[in-house]
Amino acid sequence: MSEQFEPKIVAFVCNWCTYAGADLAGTSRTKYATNVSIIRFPCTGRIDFMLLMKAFESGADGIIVSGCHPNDCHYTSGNFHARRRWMVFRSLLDFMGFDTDRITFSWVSAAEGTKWANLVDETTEKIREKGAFTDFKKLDYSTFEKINNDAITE
Amino acid sequence: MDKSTHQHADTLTSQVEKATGVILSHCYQCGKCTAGCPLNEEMDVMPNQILRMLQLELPGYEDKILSSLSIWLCLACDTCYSRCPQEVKLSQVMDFLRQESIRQDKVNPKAKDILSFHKAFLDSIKLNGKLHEVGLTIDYKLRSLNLMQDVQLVPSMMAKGKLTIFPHQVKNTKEIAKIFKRISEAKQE
Amino acid sequence: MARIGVFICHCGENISATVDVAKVAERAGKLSGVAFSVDYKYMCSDPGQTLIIESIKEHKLTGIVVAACSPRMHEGTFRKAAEKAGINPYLCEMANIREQVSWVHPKSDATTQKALDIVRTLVEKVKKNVALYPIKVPVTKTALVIGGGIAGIQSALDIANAGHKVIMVEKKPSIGGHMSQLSETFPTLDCSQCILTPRMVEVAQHPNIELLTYAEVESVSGFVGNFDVKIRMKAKSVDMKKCTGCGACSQKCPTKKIPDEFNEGMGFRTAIYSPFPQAVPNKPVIDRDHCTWFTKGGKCGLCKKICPTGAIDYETQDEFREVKVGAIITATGFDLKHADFFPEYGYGKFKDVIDGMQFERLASASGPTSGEIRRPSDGKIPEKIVFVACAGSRDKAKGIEYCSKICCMYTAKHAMLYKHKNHEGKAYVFYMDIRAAGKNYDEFVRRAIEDDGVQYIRGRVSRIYEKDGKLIVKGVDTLMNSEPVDIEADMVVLATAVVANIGAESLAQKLHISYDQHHFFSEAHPKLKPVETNTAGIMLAGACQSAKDIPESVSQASASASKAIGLFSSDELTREPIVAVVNRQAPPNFTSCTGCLLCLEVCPYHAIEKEEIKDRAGNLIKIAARVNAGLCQGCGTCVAMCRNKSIDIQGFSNDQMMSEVLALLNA
Amino acid sequence: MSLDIRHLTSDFRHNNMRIGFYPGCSLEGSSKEYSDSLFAVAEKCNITLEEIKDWSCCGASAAHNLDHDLALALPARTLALAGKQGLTEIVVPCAACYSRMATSKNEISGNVATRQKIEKYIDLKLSADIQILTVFEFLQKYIFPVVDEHIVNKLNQKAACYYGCLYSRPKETAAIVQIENPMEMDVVMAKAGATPIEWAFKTECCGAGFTMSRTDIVAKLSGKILEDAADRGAESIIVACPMCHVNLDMRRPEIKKQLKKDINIPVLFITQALGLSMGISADKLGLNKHYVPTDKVVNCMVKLEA
Repeated sequence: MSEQFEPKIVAFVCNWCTYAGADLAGTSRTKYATNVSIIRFPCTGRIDFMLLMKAFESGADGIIVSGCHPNDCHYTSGNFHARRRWMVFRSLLDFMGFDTDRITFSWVSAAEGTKWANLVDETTEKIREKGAFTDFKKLDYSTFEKINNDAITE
Repeated sequence: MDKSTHQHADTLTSQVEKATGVILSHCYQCGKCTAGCPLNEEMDVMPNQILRMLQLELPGYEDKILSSLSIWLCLACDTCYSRCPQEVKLSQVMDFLRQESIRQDKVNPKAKDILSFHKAFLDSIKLNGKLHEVGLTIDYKLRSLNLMQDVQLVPSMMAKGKLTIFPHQVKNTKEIAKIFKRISEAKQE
Repeated sequence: MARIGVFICHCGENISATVDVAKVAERAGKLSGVAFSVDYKYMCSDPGQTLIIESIKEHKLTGIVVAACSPRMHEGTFRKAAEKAGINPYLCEMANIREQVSWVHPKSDATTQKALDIVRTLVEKVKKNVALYPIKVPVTKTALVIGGGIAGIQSALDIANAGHKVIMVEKKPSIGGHMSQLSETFPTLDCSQCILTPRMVEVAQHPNIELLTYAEVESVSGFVGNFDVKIRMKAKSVDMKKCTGCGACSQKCPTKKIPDEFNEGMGFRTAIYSPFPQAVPNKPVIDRDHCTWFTKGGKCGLCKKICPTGAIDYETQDEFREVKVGAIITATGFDLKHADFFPEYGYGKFKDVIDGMQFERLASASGPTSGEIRRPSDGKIPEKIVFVACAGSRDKAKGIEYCSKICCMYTAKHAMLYKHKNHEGKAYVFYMDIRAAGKNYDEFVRRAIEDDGVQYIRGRVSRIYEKDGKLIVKGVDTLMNSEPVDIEADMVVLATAVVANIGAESLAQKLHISYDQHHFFSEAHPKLKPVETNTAGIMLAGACQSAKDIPESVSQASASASKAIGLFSSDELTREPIVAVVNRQAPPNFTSCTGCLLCLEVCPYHAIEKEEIKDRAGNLIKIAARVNAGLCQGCGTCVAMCRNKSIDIQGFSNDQMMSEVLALLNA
Repeated sequence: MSLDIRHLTSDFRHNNMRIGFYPGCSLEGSSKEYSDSLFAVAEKCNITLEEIKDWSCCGASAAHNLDHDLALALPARTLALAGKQGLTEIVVPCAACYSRMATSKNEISGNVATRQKIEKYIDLKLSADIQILTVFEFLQKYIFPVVDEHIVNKLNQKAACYYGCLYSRPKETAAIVQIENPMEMDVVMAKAGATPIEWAFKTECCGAGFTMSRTDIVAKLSGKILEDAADRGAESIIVACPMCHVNLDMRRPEIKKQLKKDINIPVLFITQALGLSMGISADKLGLNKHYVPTDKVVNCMVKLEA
C-alpha cells in the first residue's frame, strides 16, 4: 500500500454543472479516490489552457477538465469555445510529443454525481499506471505560452 | 457518434444495414412508401411492412421477407425514396433482399419468371457484351416455359428492323465474361 | 500584508468524522499570511457566525476562508457575516471540505491532507481578492412589445395594467395577428374574433399603451433597463388624426383586385384598405406597391378627392421614432409553410388543395364565403374533404424535423366544423400520430371521431393529383395491413408546417438574441428560463419561440410580462460584480488591449463593445474592447481568449486562478 | 413556370467539343428509330456524335437485382473506355443506361475503395470526370442554340411528355429540376410547336423491366398512363426512354385487354418529334417502325411561313 504511487490530479471544472455534480457525489456519499482536487471556474470557457501547463509544471501528474454537456452550458456556448480551443491545443501538444492522455476532457452535469466519481477513479487509475510526470519540468514554458496565444486565434 | 446499427451481427437486419448503409430505425412507419408504390396492389407484403419486420427482427420474419413476392415486384422506380420524409433508400434495401433471397434459395415461386428474365438478360450480356434481344427472348422463354408469349410480335419486330437474328457483339466478348468471373470470384473469397 | 482568518467547520460530525479538523486548523494557522485559525462545531449557526465576526474585528483580518460545505450552500451566509464585520463580502471564500472531501473519502491522513490542500488553495486565492461592489443600473420603466398578435396583446395589457408604460409595434396596419383570422378555437369552439376583439380595443384605449401600427423595429442598442430602440413608422399616406374611418375611400378605390392577405389570397382588397372590419386601429393605409398613384406616377387620386376630412396625404414618408425602454418582449408569431413546398401534393398548383389558415377563412363568418365551406376553384360545397396532418412537419427530407404541435388539434376542429356545416359530407384525416395532450384536447379529438363521424386513417399520403374536377388522394391505412387507400376528394386541406416568420433572423440579429436552425428564437434555458432570452431584459412570448397554441401563447405572454414587471419593480438593478473588465493604464497606453476584439466575437451576450480611445482633439489613438457591465454575465470566455491578458474577470481573475493552481500543488 | 435550363451555352461552336455517344443495346435493337432520329437531328445542326468504341451493356434493369458490384462494373467499363478515347462528355439517350451510368459514376467518384474495387473488376483505369448528358440536356446544350433556324413545321397538337422513373429518381441521379413535375421535355415540345399538356402521370412507372416477365403488370401500369393522357386530350405521347416506348407502344394489345378500350395515341421519341418540326422525313426518323401508326402526328403538322 505504501509503495503505491499516488498521483496528484487537478480538476478544472465549471461552477454550474461539474462542480455541482461533484457536490452531488458528496451528498450521495459516493466514495472516490482522494487524488483529485477541484479548482472552480465560472465556466469551462474561462479556462486558460496555460493554467494546465502551469499545473503540470508545478507537479501535477494528470488533469481533468470538465463542464456542462454540449448545449447545456449555463452561458450558452462557453463549453463549445473550450472544446474548440482544446482541439487546437491538443493537436499542438500532440505535435510536440506531449502525452495528451494525461489530460481528460469530460462533460459531467449537475445530476451526474456517479459519473463524476467514476471519472475521478478512472482518471486516477489511468494516471497511476502512467506514473509520475516529470518531463515537463525540464521545459521552458514561456515558449508554450507564445505558441498557445497564436494557436487560439485559429 | 457512430450511427451504425444497433442490431446484433449477422441477422438479416444487420446485413441490410451493412450492405446498403440504410439505417432501418429511421423509418417511422408513416406508410408513404406503400401509398405511392405503383405495385402496391400486387404485393403480398407492403413495403413499409418489410421495413417494420426488419426493424422488429422477430423469429420467422426473415423467411417471410426473403420468400415474399413483393421484393421481386419492386421495380426500383424509387417513388418511395423520392417522397420518404425520413429518406430511407428502400429500393436499395429491396436490391439487397433480392440478392439475399437468391443466395438463401428462398425465391418466391411466383417470382421465378421475373428472376429467369434477369438471369437471361445477364447471360446475354455475359455472352455478347451487349443485350441480344432475340437471344434474350429465346433464352428467357426456355427458362420460363412461356413459349408462346410474344411469339406474334417477333416477325413484325424483325420486319421493322427492331430485332436482328445475329447478335451485336463487343469486339472482345471475353472481357465481359472476365468481369463476371472476377466479381463472382471476389464473392467466393 | 495580508491577515487571513481560517475557520474550519465540523458540521456536527459530517466533516470531523473523516477529517482531522483540529490538525487542519493547526496547520492552516502556520500558512504564510494567515493571522488566525480556528475550528468550530457549526460555523453557519448564530454562535459560529458571531465567532467569525468577532475574530475579523479582533484580529483585524483582511480576508477569510471558511472551510465547510459547498459554496453553493452557504457562500451567501458567510459573505453577509463578513460584511457585518465591516469587511467587503467578496473578501470571503469558502473551502469545500464537506461535499468534496469528508463525504466522499474515508477517514485517513490522505483525506485530512486533501482538506488542508484545499484550505491552502483558497487562502492563496483570497489573498488576491479585491473588494467588489454590486453593480447598479438604472431602469427605464417602459416596455417595448414587438408584435400585436394575441401574445403581444396579453403581454402589453399585463404590463400596462401593472402601471407601466408600453409601446407596441405591429408591422401590419392592424393588430390581432393570426388569431383574428381564425374561425373558431379548439377545444371549446368559441368564436375567435368574439374573444379577441375586446382585447384589441382595450389595447388601443389603454392610457398606458402607445400603439404603433404599420411600424417595424429598425435597430436596438443598449442593455437591460436601458435599451435605445429606433422604430420605422412606415408611411400610411393617411393622416390618422383626421381620418374618421368612414371607409368611403376603400369603397371607391378602383384598384380592387389585390389578393387579400387577411383572407389568405381567397378574396380581394383595394389599394387603400383596412385589413378587416374589426381592425384596430380601424383606419386605412395605402398599399403603395399596388396604388396607381404610386405605381403609375400620380394617376387616379380618387381617394383624396372623396375623403370628407382631407386625411389622404400622398406625400408622407417613412418616419423614425427613437424610444428608450427597459424591457423588450418579442412576440412576432409564426407563419405557415407556403406554395411549392409540397409538389407531390400539388400545393400551390391545384386551387382546391389549401392550407389550414385558408380553411379557417373559409369557415369564418367574416371570410370570403361568409362561413360556408366552399371550394376555391368553383365555389361548390365539397362533398368529401381530405385533411392531411403533418404536411411538412416531421419531415426530415423537407428540412423540418419538428412537430408543429397545433395541427392535430386544428385539423380535428376543421373536420368537425365541416361536418357541423355539412352533415352529409365526408371528412377523412390522414395522420401519423394524434398529439392532443392539452386540457380537454384528447376529448375534443374523440368527439370529432365519435360524435361527428370524422374518419381518421393512420398513414401518410404519397401523392395528390387532379382528375375530372376531383382530387385523387393516394394514401395508405397502416392499421389495415397497410392497404392502399385512394380517395376521390373535392377538397384537400394540408396542415402545413408552422415555421418562423420571414425576417425572424434579422430581428434576432437586431436584438442580439439567438435563434435555432429553424429561425425560432431561443430561450435562455429550456427548462428554467423558458421566457427569457440570453440577452437580459429581452423576453419571448408566443409562437416566435416555437409552435404554440393560444393558451400556451397567452401563458407565456403573461410570464414574460411578469418578468418585465419584476424588472420595473425597483428604480435600479443590482447585479453581482462577477463581470469582466478591460484593464486601464495611464496614458499614452490607456490599456494593454490591442483591439483584436476576439473577445467580442466569442462573447455569448454581446457584452463587449469596440471602444475608440481619442485624444482631446478627437483624433483616434487606439481601438480597444470595453465590457458593458449591464450585459456581462461573468462566464469568462473572453478572458481565456484574450491574447495578452488585457481582459480579466472579477472574482475569478488570472491572478486568483494562478495562485490557486500553484498553492494546490506546492505544499 | 420558370425553368432552369442547365448547361445552356452559346459559345460551343468555338471550342470544338467532342461529344461522345453511348447507344446502349436498345438503340441498336428495338429502339433503332430513337438512335436514327437523334442522329438525323444532330446532322441537321452539323453536330457529330462519336460512338464509344467497343461499348458494352450497362446491365440495366437486371444487374442491380442480382449483384450490386456487377451493376456498378458494367457501366464503369464503358465510362473507362470513353475516357480512354479522350471523351469528356457523352450523350446517353436511353433512360435506363443514363440512370445506371449516373449511379455507377456517383458511387465510384464518392468512394475511393469502391473505385479501386471496380477498376480491378474491369481491369481498366477510370478517368476523372466524364459528363453524362441525357437526351434533353444534349438538346438544350447543343441543339437549342441553333434550332430556330432549322424549325420549319409547327407540330400543332397536344403532346403529353412522359418522363417515367429513371430521369426523375432517385434524387441523386435525377436529370430534372422539378421531380414531381418535370418540364425539360415540355420545353422542347413547345419549341417544336406542340402544346405540352398538364397531366398527372408524367413520372409514374410504366412497368419498365417487366416488359417480358410480367406483361400483366406492364399492361396495368402503362394502361393507367395512356388512359390519363387520353382523358386529357393528348394527341401524342413523347418519351425519351426505349423501355417506356416499348411498353407504351408495343404492349397495346395487352393494354387494350386491361382497359377494355382501345387507345390509339401514337408514342414518339422526343428526337422524332423535334425532327419532324425540323422538316426531317418521317421515314428517316423511323416513324414507320412504330406499332401505333403515327400518321396523325404527321398530318397535324403545319408548315411555318418562311
